[in-house]
Amino acid sequence: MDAELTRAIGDLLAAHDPATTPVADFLGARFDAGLAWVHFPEGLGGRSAPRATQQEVNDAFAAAGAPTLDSGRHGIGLGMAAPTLLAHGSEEVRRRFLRPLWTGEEVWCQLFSEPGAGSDLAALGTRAVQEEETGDWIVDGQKVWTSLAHEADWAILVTRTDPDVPKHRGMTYFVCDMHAPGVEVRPLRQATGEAEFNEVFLSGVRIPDAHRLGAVGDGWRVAQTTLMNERVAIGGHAEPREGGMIGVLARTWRERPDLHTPALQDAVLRLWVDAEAARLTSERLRQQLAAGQPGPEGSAAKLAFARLNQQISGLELELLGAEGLEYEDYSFRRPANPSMIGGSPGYRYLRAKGNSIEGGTSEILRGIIAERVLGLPQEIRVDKDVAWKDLPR
Amino acid sequence: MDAELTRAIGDLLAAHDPATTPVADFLGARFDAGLAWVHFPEGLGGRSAPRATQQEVNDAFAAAGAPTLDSGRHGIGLGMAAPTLLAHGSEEVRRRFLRPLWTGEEVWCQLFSEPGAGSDLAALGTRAVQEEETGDWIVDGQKVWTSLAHEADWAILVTRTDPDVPKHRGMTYFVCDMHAPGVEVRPLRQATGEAEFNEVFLSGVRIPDAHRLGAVGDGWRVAQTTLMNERVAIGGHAEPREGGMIGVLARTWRERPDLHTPALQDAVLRLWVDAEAARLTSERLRQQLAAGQPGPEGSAAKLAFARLNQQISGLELELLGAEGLEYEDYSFRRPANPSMIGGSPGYRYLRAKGNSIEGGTSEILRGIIAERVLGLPQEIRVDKDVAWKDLPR
Amino acid sequence: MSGLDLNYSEVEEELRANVRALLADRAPANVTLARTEAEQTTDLALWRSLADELGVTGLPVPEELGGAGASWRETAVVLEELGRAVAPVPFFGSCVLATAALLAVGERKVLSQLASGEAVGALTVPFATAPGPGFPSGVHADDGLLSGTVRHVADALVADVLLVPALAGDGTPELYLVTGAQVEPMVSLDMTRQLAVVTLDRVEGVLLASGAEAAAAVGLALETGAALLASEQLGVAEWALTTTVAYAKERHQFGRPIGGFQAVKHRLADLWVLVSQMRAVARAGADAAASGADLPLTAALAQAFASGAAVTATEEAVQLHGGIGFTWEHPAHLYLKRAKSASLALGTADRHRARISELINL
Amino acid sequence: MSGLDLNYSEVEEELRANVRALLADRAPANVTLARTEAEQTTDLALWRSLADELGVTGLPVPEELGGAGASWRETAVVLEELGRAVAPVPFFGSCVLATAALLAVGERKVLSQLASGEAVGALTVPFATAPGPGFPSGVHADDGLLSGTVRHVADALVADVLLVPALAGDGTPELYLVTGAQVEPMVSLDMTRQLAVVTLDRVEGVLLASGAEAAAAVGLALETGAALLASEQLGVAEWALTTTVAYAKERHQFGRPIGGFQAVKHRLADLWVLVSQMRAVARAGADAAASGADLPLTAALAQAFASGAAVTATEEAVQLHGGIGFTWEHPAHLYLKRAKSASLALGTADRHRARISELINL
Repeated sequence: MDAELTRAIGDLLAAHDPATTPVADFLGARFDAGLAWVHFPEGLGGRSAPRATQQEVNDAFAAAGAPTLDSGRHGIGLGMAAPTLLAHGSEEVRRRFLRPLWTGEEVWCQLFSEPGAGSDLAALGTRAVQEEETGDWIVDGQKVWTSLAHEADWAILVTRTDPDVPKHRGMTYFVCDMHAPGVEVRPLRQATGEAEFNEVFLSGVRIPDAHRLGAVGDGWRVAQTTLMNERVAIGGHAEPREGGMIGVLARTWRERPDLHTPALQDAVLRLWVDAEAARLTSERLRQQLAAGQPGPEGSAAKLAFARLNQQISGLELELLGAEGLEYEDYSFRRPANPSMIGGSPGYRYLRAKGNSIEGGTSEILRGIIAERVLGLPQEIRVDKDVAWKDLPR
Repeated sequence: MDAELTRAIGDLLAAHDPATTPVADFLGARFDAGLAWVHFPEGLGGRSAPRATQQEVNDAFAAAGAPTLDSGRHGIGLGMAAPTLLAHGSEEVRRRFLRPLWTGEEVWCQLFSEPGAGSDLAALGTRAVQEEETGDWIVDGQKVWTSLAHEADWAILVTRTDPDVPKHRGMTYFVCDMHAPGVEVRPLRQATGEAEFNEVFLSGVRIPDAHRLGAVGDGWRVAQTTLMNERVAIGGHAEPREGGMIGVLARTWRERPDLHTPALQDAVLRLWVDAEAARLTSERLRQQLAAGQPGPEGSAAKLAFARLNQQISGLELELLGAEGLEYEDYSFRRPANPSMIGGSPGYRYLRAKGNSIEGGTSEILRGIIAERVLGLPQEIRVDKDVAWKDLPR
Repeated sequence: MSGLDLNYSEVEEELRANVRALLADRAPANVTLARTEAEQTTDLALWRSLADELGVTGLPVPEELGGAGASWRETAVVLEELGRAVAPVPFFGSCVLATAALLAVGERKVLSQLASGEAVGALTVPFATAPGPGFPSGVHADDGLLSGTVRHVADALVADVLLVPALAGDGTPELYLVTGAQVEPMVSLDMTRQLAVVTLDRVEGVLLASGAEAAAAVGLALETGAALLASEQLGVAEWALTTTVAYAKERHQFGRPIGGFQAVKHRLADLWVLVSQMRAVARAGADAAASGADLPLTAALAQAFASGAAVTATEEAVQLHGGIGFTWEHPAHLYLKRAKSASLALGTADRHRARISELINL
Repeated sequence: MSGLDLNYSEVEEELRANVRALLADRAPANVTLARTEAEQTTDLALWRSLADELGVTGLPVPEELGGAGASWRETAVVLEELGRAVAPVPFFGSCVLATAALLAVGERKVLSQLASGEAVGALTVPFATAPGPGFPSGVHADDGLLSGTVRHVADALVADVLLVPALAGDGTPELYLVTGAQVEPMVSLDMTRQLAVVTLDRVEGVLLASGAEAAAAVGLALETGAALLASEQLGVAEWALTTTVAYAKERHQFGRPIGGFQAVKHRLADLWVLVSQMRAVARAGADAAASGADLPLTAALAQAFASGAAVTATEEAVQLHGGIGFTWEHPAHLYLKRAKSASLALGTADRHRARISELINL
């Protein structure tokens, strides 16, 4: 880290004691000092520094006890909306949205998936039609699997603006005000009993043209920026040995000798080995990516993590035997802070089933690896030259 | 079994003591009595009896100690050539070939696969061109994976007769004299070191038009009869508990307590359970099919058998540890009577790798099950309306 | 396991058709899902229909005791259909476990009540109990008064009579009939078969059998249960396969049915093979229960195989349905929960493999 | 396993490029296949090139002893490339097992001969020996005279010196240097690493270490071997992946490259993930061997993971090549045999998992 950065951090910490400054104020000051995302431009939370230095800056603030945002509540904003706003937003949009996103004053969610457009996101049908007089867009449709929709102020939203061209070409990307009239959020209950996600119904929602990201019809390209960052965000963090789900299983094994059988022991050890291999792989990727751009390799980490979580949580129930027949609570609720590891063994087992579906199914990820990493031929596309409106559904 | 059949068997046994009659004579008498394939027409080894009675007839002869042919040497003739000759051969062809096939006086092999046409058999390129003057066909090309080619008298052969139409439509099926000029058989050595199969080079081989099965251009349909019978032949026989590969592993486990570990024991037990499930499944299919026609269900038995053989033989080496590092003999040889179970553990391991390739790869079998049993959509065909000669290779 | 009849008779297929038609009518998925959040999680109306309209509650019970004089094979066919519908009725507890125990001790009165369906019985053992050596030790008998707590009891919530294995003061195994126990529901992973805690505090019981006879009765009930549970698991897996294949034909992504994508096709083909194998194993279990031949080994095989297979089938169903399969509204989770719970019921596959090891010296 | 460096340095990548270029030139598949049926199954000319032209035989040996003064990390990179070519050279036996043992006891003379490649060494233990407690007991020492038979010894066929663990009359572990043993080839599953039977009949040996020092040296050699074998296994698996992907792009069936069929694509994607994981595990093993930190656990992890992974990779290669992959002429079988044999070498995955269990109380 160069001297200038070190000095800037020192100045900031001197002026704003992390222990006493309110979080939003501290983060605001960090943004204004260009120390939020150092590779962002000046005035937008950065200072056009090399991306590689970000980790060191974060480490320096962490060492000083500086506050950060809760990644559960702000992960979509920080991990997905911010890079997309930076890459495709107008100067006005970036200035309006990046700072309150960074300080946590505004919460973001993601309006992408639809009932008819899951893996095939580009099939989405939420219509946006531009009003001639005002230039505003009027949006109608339904989105699903929206975390935080009930708490969010803003959403990143992909819509269909031209149904008469092939699907990838007729989409447009917007920032959507979640408090706008016509936005209705309903909890989406899942197999665990709780509702971690939402369905969002959009009825005549008005979005100013200024809140468009990228050109009309260019929404697919813009969405790629978001998705690429999503996959990395999911698989990219460092984990200590026996972190995550395997740690839970190892603890249960050590604390419950009454449950031991030789066959189960070997099963536990197999998963320990696999989990450690996956952890080292993520760690190796993290070391490689420290300076680089996210690539399709992140897909492999997510793929491995989903499979492991499912195998480990499945074995935990088998190990527990009788106790595995119980559950904690199926009553409907919205968890304040959902955790895949917390909860009971039964919850872990059920929740892990979502890991290979949410944020890109394992099937889609295998396809990405096969095509983008290994260079194997793409799937034969029957929908390439067909107008969106004529696609079979 | 009706009285007439019982009497016919009794008469035959009375006239030809199985203990003293030469095998070919006994079988010839059985053929002439219409007791070879009872559902075949009279004069062709049968008596147009229900197919379902065949098993009882076989059992009756077996109980009397009557001879049968070695299924290794005559399996292709009995299992594949005979039903195809019956279904598609001219009266002349059936009369000429079925009796010596049944008595074992003539050995058959199958000239189907080619280096460029494995799973995609219909892509085959061995050319047959009809001579105008004689009506004879002149055949040039190369076949592979031909068991028994070096011992066979006759072959069932599929050729390309019209390269200008899509591949399924330009094929013709023949009976080929393996002693004809231009037939050259070379052993094809495999990973085990030995050569169980052959390559067969056909150079200007002359086949009379009378030895054609089915119409010109109808070879694909004729070949289906052969292939359907092949899959059943492979998976359809009853097996006692701990028969086959699992019996070898179970014996090793019981005889070698010095090799036991708890984890390996569970692995052995898992495979025992899977093998027993597969055995019961074949047995159930056998009970169902006793009276019926072979269907795609036979594919499942072959699929399961290949996977099990590979898993079991792999585990056997792991169990043996140090001894698994040895092999018996890699020197080139042609086994007189190849067995996947015989030989050393290393041989079993290597040979089992062929089980998921030979006679229809496991990938092809999964496709058959998906499409023909489950009714899932067929693969998108890019070769359907393309002349054979224009296909990418 | 030789000489097993692994197919279905015409009578069995007819029985299946009747049960299936009734369940399609009275227990569609939305009704079953709603039932899981009702006050009463057992569908007693459906139960009455099974008993009164179809008369399937006493299939293995002799006709002179009010049963149908059929066998465990037919019972297994009913279980397949109940599994396919994850029907919330106490059939397994009453018509399999309790009935098997009563048949074993030669009891007649309660047996005929269970056979007619006018009473529901439950075998008061933890549902995870594996067959084999060992006798449940949760309840102690003191001068005919029973005390103890048994958790995870299947179908006890609506039971009129409990069959309670208990240990006498000197450790002798005994089997009692009890009617006045305290039964409390447990939050159960399996939403369509809610388990219960049975608490006995010096409750009077009627002694049915003692010593080796009691031990044998409980052992036979558990073994019969393990052998027949595979049929229920088969039904669960068949639902998973059938429903997923249908969904794969209808759900379009990328302009094509997802069932046309080869990776999906191959997985469904593998699943079909697995379910075919489950069917053979389940039929072997039912046939062995009916004949008694080689039952310990066949029951262990049935559970060692079917437990994991049903879990695999329902996990694949959830995965291949994508997001919708993970929602509360879609019934896939009911089957997943049933399959996973059933894999723990009557002993995990691990224990059954260990039992096979003892039985055949492997 | 914290603070591990899991990547390759520029020096390591350069080393890899040099070794790969040499092997591509001198050890193409057809040459290696033919060598397996030659009188001498070891390619001594290739060995000389590795030693003299590239100087890779003494990477972990200090420069003052004639080595390159690098570390086991660089040795691991060489092993990756040797695995990728299934090169029939005694590198693993001489430059890993024997070198590690000599480094451990502080021997200098033979070490420098092995480092320069002028002599080949072999550790005279059965190749299946797992690291951990226990000392090889095949040879007994009587007044400095060694007797015994050791089967399945790797790279002994061309060894100039043998490092022989032996037990003294009182059971004390000892380590000897021996030059005059009888060495007979064995028909080995792995055709490119032929094993041997070493027979000693009152042969004189030079005592290198005794007691705890001897035990520690042999233990460290086996642990280092286990940690580094993962790199060789990685090379084998990478060959399998790379070759199969290339074949899948080029081989047409049904008018399309088979690599365009989704089931094949997904399997190759899974294989790529597996090989990526092997790479991380192999690098961890190499780094731990170099630093000595947490070596027992990392070595056990390396073998517990890489053994099965390399077998899977080569099995998939054979399968996805179809018939051609099962022929003698195609090199796939050489890799399959290497992978399966390596999975038994230095202990099966099963034993390594048991070792992990001891080390971390799991």
